[in-house]
Amino acid sequence: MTVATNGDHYEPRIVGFLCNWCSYTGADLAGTSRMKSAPNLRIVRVMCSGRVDPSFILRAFQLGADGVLVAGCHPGDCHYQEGNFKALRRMTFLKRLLNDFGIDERRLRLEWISASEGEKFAKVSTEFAEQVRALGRLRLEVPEEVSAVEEVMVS
Amino acid sequence: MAEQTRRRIQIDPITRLEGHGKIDIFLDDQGKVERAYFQVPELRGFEKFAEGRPAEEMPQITSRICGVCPTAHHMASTKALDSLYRVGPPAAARKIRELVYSTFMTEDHALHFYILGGPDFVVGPTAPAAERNVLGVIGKVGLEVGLKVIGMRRKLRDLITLVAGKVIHPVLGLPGGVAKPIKPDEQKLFQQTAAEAVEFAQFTLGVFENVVLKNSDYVNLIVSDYFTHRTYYMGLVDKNNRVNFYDGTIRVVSPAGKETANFRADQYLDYVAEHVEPWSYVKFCYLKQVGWKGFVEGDDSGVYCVAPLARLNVADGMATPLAQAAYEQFYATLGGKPVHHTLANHWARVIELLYAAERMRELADDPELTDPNVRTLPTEIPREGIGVVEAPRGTLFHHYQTDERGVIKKANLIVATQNNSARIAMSVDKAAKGLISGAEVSEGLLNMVEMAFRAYDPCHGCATHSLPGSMPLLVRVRNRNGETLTTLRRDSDGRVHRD
Amino acid sequence: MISLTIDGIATQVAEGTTILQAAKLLEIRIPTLCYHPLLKPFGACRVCVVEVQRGASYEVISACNTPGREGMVVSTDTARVLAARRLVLELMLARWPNVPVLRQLAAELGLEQPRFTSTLRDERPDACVLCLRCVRICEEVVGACAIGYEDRGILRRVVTPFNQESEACIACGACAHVCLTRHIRFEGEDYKGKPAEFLLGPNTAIYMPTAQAVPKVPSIDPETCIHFKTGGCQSCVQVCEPGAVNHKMVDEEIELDAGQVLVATGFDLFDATPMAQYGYGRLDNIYAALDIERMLNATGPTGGRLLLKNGQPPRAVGIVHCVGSRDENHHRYCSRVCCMYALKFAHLVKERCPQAEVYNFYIDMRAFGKGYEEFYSRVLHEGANVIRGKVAEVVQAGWSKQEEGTLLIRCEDTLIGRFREIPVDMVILCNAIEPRQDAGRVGRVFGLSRSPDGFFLERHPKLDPMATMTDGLFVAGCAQGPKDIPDSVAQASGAAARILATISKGVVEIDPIRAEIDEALCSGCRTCGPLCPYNAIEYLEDKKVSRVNSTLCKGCGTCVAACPSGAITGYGFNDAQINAELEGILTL
Amino acid sequence: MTGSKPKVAFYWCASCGGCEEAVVDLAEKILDVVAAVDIVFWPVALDFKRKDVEAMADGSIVATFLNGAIRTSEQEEMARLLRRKSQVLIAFGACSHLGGIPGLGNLWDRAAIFHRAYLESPSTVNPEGTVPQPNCQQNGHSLTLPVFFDTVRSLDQVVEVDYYIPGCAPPAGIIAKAVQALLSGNLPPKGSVLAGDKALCEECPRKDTRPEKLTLKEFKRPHQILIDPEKCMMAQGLVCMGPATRGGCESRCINGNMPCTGCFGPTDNVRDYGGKALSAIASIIDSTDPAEIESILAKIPDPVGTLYRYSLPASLLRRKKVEAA
Repeated sequence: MTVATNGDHYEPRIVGFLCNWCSYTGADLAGTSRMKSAPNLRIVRVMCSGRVDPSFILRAFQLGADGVLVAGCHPGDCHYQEGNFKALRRMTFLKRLLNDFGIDERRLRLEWISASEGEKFAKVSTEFAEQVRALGRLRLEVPEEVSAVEEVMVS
Repeated sequence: MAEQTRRRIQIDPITRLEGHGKIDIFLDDQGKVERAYFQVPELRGFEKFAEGRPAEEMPQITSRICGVCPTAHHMASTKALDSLYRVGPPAAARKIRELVYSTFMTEDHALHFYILGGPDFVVGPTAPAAERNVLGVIGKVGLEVGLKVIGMRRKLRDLITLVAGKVIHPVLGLPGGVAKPIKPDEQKLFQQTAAEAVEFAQFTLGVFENVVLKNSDYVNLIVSDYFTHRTYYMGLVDKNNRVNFYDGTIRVVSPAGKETANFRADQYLDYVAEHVEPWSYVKFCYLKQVGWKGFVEGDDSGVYCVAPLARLNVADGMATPLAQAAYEQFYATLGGKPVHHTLANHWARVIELLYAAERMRELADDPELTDPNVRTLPTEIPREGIGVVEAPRGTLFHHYQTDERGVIKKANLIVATQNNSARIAMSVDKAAKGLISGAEVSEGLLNMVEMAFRAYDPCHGCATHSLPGSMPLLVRVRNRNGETLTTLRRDSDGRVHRD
Repeated sequence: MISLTIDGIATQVAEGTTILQAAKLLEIRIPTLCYHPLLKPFGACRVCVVEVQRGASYEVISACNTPGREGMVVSTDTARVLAARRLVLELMLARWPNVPVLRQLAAELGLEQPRFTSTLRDERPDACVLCLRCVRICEEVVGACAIGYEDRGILRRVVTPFNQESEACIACGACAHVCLTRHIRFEGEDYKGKPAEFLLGPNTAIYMPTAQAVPKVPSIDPETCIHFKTGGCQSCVQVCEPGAVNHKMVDEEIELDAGQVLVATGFDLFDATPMAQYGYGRLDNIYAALDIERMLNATGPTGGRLLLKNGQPPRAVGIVHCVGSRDENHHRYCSRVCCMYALKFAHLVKERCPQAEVYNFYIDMRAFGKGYEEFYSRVLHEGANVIRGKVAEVVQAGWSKQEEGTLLIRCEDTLIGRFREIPVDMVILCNAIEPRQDAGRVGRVFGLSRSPDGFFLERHPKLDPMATMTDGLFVAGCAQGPKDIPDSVAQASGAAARILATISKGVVEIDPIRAEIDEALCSGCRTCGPLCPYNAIEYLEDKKVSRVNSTLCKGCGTCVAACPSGAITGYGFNDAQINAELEGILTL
Repeated sequence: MTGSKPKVAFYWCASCGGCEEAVVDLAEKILDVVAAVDIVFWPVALDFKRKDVEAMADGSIVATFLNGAIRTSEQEEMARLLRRKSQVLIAFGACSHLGGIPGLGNLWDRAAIFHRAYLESPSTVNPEGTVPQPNCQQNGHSLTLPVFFDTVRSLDQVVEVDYYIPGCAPPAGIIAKAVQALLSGNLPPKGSVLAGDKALCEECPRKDTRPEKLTLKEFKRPHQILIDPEKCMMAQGLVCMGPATRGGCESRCINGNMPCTGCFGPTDNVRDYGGKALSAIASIIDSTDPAEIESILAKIPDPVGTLYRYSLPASLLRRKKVEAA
């Protein structure tokens, strides 16, 4: 995918962590049902949204993701009983941390998508892509300052 | 062009400054010093990144300003929290704080006398640099004394560790108290060590008298004009106007020695102001009411001085008997108050060492010290808090504003040495002007120039790092274009080469 | 045992056996009136008298309440006995000339007219003959003691206490049941034999749940059973030879440890009421599929006859397919079974009321499966009309007298491309199959996910149609999706086989996706402990580290994500793998 | 000091001097160290000794202990020079290991920090709005200052680092061990942190007082409660970074009856200290209601400062997003 460097138009890069039992199956359903959804989502399958270590999300942003979607089973439907609640707690905290890092918390989205909600999956991923597009490209490069060094290398 | 003939000397770096100090000396055509600049090339910006931190973390965060006197920042910050939450520590907690603080002052002053500043005198200003360090001191006063010094320091620091968790960056202070009480057996340790400390301080004073005061050269050096400035002095005093490190009001005396101000910490903004120069990262403090007149001395210039000499100058005496005696001898010898000789700081410091040890002993013997009640839980909504202590290197202000959750919105810090920065710059300038002429730069000159600031035990953001003497120094005499005319280099082993 | 002789036949009977019982055993009939096998002998009517030889002399005594004695010699039909019986009946007839039982018995004894008349003559055929079986059963069996008698001798009368409506009466009908003359009647009697749906609850205490109940055993309705009201009766116990009746049984919750579960919770039938246009529940003679199934059932309310509300057979019947199925507003899926049972209805209607017209309104005729298509053509040959088109609405016709009660089905016949109105007098709606309304709750209990249509989701629609996402949990039948009986049976058998396979193997294979704690790195902070939904993480007090029990661990990875010192590895999804994945997808 | 002994250098960048003190705190042992090695530089004068250093053959220094983060151009240059000249470069202390507390400066940039320090601070009187300049003319004299970077970096973000000595400041025990290893020459694999690899709980004196299944409905701040001197900090509702922090510090803060703030940084298996700590802390929240979870977490007022007190520059994101100018 090409990423336009100018801020106004670009294709957002979005990472989706989907739980194996609900959301991933939901995504599968969306696919088998030939539903249209934004192509921006790059999916990482995990057994449970509870497996999503906030570090993965930080890593994704660091690697140039413009948005991260974490999707798990609906509350009460978790294949592992309550992994999705752990995800909820972590994401809630992580959003505050992202704010501290100057990253708009809307770039991280937590959704409950069940195996039957292919439509919801399509809807969410498209919506989210639009939202991230609207938020613009996330630039986290640490400014390269070495050049400055030479200039002050007066003995 | 005429410029070409003008020259420039760069002493870079000088030690015992945050980042490292840097001196640029500009000479005119006659080789006379036009102006010497004293630069501090680093800033870390604690004032900024304190913002957003929970106030109760500040004693630990701000102590990272300085690993040599973390306890000073820790205490100033803790006191700022008391005022922030408008809560006072229980009696025991207050005593524990001051006890720890006195222990720290004892340790830190001893450190400077034997390891940092002292060597200049104990070993001698003109002695080869290789000997002018703690090892040299040991050589001079004997190994067992050296071990005694190191041992004393260790004991004192172990005591701080015992109460404050860590000696480098303690975790003792909380708004309205301290993290944990002192146990009876711990008090015993304090009592023993305090007694030793007093004995040690007296011994140190003795060393100073024998080595320095008995040597007229040294005394002349101390009182020489190179090292003298008539400025204002500032320091913390108790209600009897006695020197106090932990608490009290801030007193200011004029070059003539008369009180011009005596204010509470929370009034500091009315009295203290900072001036910015484009060529140094350090700000220059001055007395607001007198105003900034540049790097000049005298009653009309707001430039003032802090740290041991200043503290003695502003006080009417010491709160403990032995120190008081020494205090009187000090002024008797140096011809009455105030003393303007920068190098007298060394002597003043030893007197303070004695006071600190005595105060430590008083507190260690206090029966109330082991009271388990060491916390008053804050109940007020926090808004603004200001705390002050006397750091070894001078008056230290911490000033926080928070939101109602107690999260820092604004922080302002006036660090000990910063108060002195203007006068240090002047000292360097004066020493340079007085000592340097032409391209000929002698090794003695270099040390003289060093001594001009070392006496302050300067510590911008308090970074004093080195075993002295092993300090290599380079002086280049160059023209404006930076072409080197002469280079004088002194290696860490003290030998001087001319390329 | 004692031995005695009756009418010359020597026999042996148990101690205490009455002559009457002994005679019954020898199949010698002795007439009775006040006697009832469930009641204590009363000896009131004296109809059962017999002659007993006493040495040289003879004695006439009642057989119902005289126990047999050793060596006793009994005759039941001597002239003296018959004379005695005739006299008894003569006296009774004098008072109650028209009571059938008396007249019949009299006839047997060759008695036409009594010689006497009674001052208390009662001509009613259902007059009370004072056998007092009612009073005795109410006391002895029912234990309610709701009725008794007053006065004595010929003035004796059966009454409720103080002639008031009795509080003690439980309306069990026992008194009416034993009444010789139907002098006492039970109001509920008229309902006897009426189908269940016309009564509130079963009409007898012991009943069959349904006509085709499996297993076919009756059960006791505590609401109706006398025993549960009075603690008495238990007549059923006395008469049930295998002793199968047990009043002590109570409902109990049984907990079973099951390693595997087959969820076959079935379906709900779509309720057509909201589809106002079809008038179900609003207009007469409009039935849902199951209503008709019941009506056509031989044990049903009409004994299997197809009848209109007015009791007449229908002249025209409309059968509407896809009610709630293949319908944007209700269920988008096809319920799969309707077409075939609709055709079956057409067939049955033709069979039960040959003269009736049958119309099937269908969208597409889905006669999938073995022999179905053949059945379809057979029904066509039987003369059923099939109209391709969805029914728009069903309305009351009735604007003229003779059309009263008839219905109009409005629809578009898509084959001839015309709008049609078809008059019928009965409409059968083929309601959709839909998930049970509590499927969500059941799903949550078992951790089953559901497909968009709300039925339980199989692991794979083609390759694994009976297993679910959860090991050891299977689905079958309409719980998994609409299907007919053969399919359900096939799926269920398959699931059962899968379950048995695991059982017989005796070992369970677990996914390699698991968490493992490296004891060399675990600091024993116990962050992971409370996170594990399976309690698979134990803290080893001796080593002061935590450990994952790999058989309990299901590999969700929650602990892996939480372990603050990275001491837990999630096999299959470890940090390195996921990070590599991230780098992969983000370096495009 | 004869050249025969192994040459050792100490240098410091953006640091407080605590690391130096820590070395001096070897106390009596310091003399042995001084005797065993030839301290060619003690943290001061490397800049102007560059010529000498350059004159030295690359790698002629056996080991350099470098503390402090990289905040200015000069520090970066020093780090590079030293790397070149040293066989072994050791990041000494939290600042060079992880960025340290000065690394919190990465929540802002030079402009913001200067603005606060030189223009905005209430005690500053600066009508002309002067701020320090890398190059400036002062009545005809041109003066230079090192460039102050927008971003603080840990040492290994500037040069390759061989070993790390963690801690703010490193405890004497760990330093002594490291020096021992260095002198004896039996060193662990390159890139190791010269301390244990188990989290602090392992050695925590309060370890046994932590409930086996601890979940929290409320977080407390140290000033809000009377801290029980025996009981697990987490069990008291305090945010203690111990579970996420490498041990080896002798539980100094815990012994001071205050929770761990994480100066030793993460264990080897953890890439992002704060992320992991966040995960662990959030996981034990005892609620499933989003609103309640929010309010429970609100009791932790400063996520980034709590989770990355010493390791912001070493974190995955390293600094606050730079707003496009």
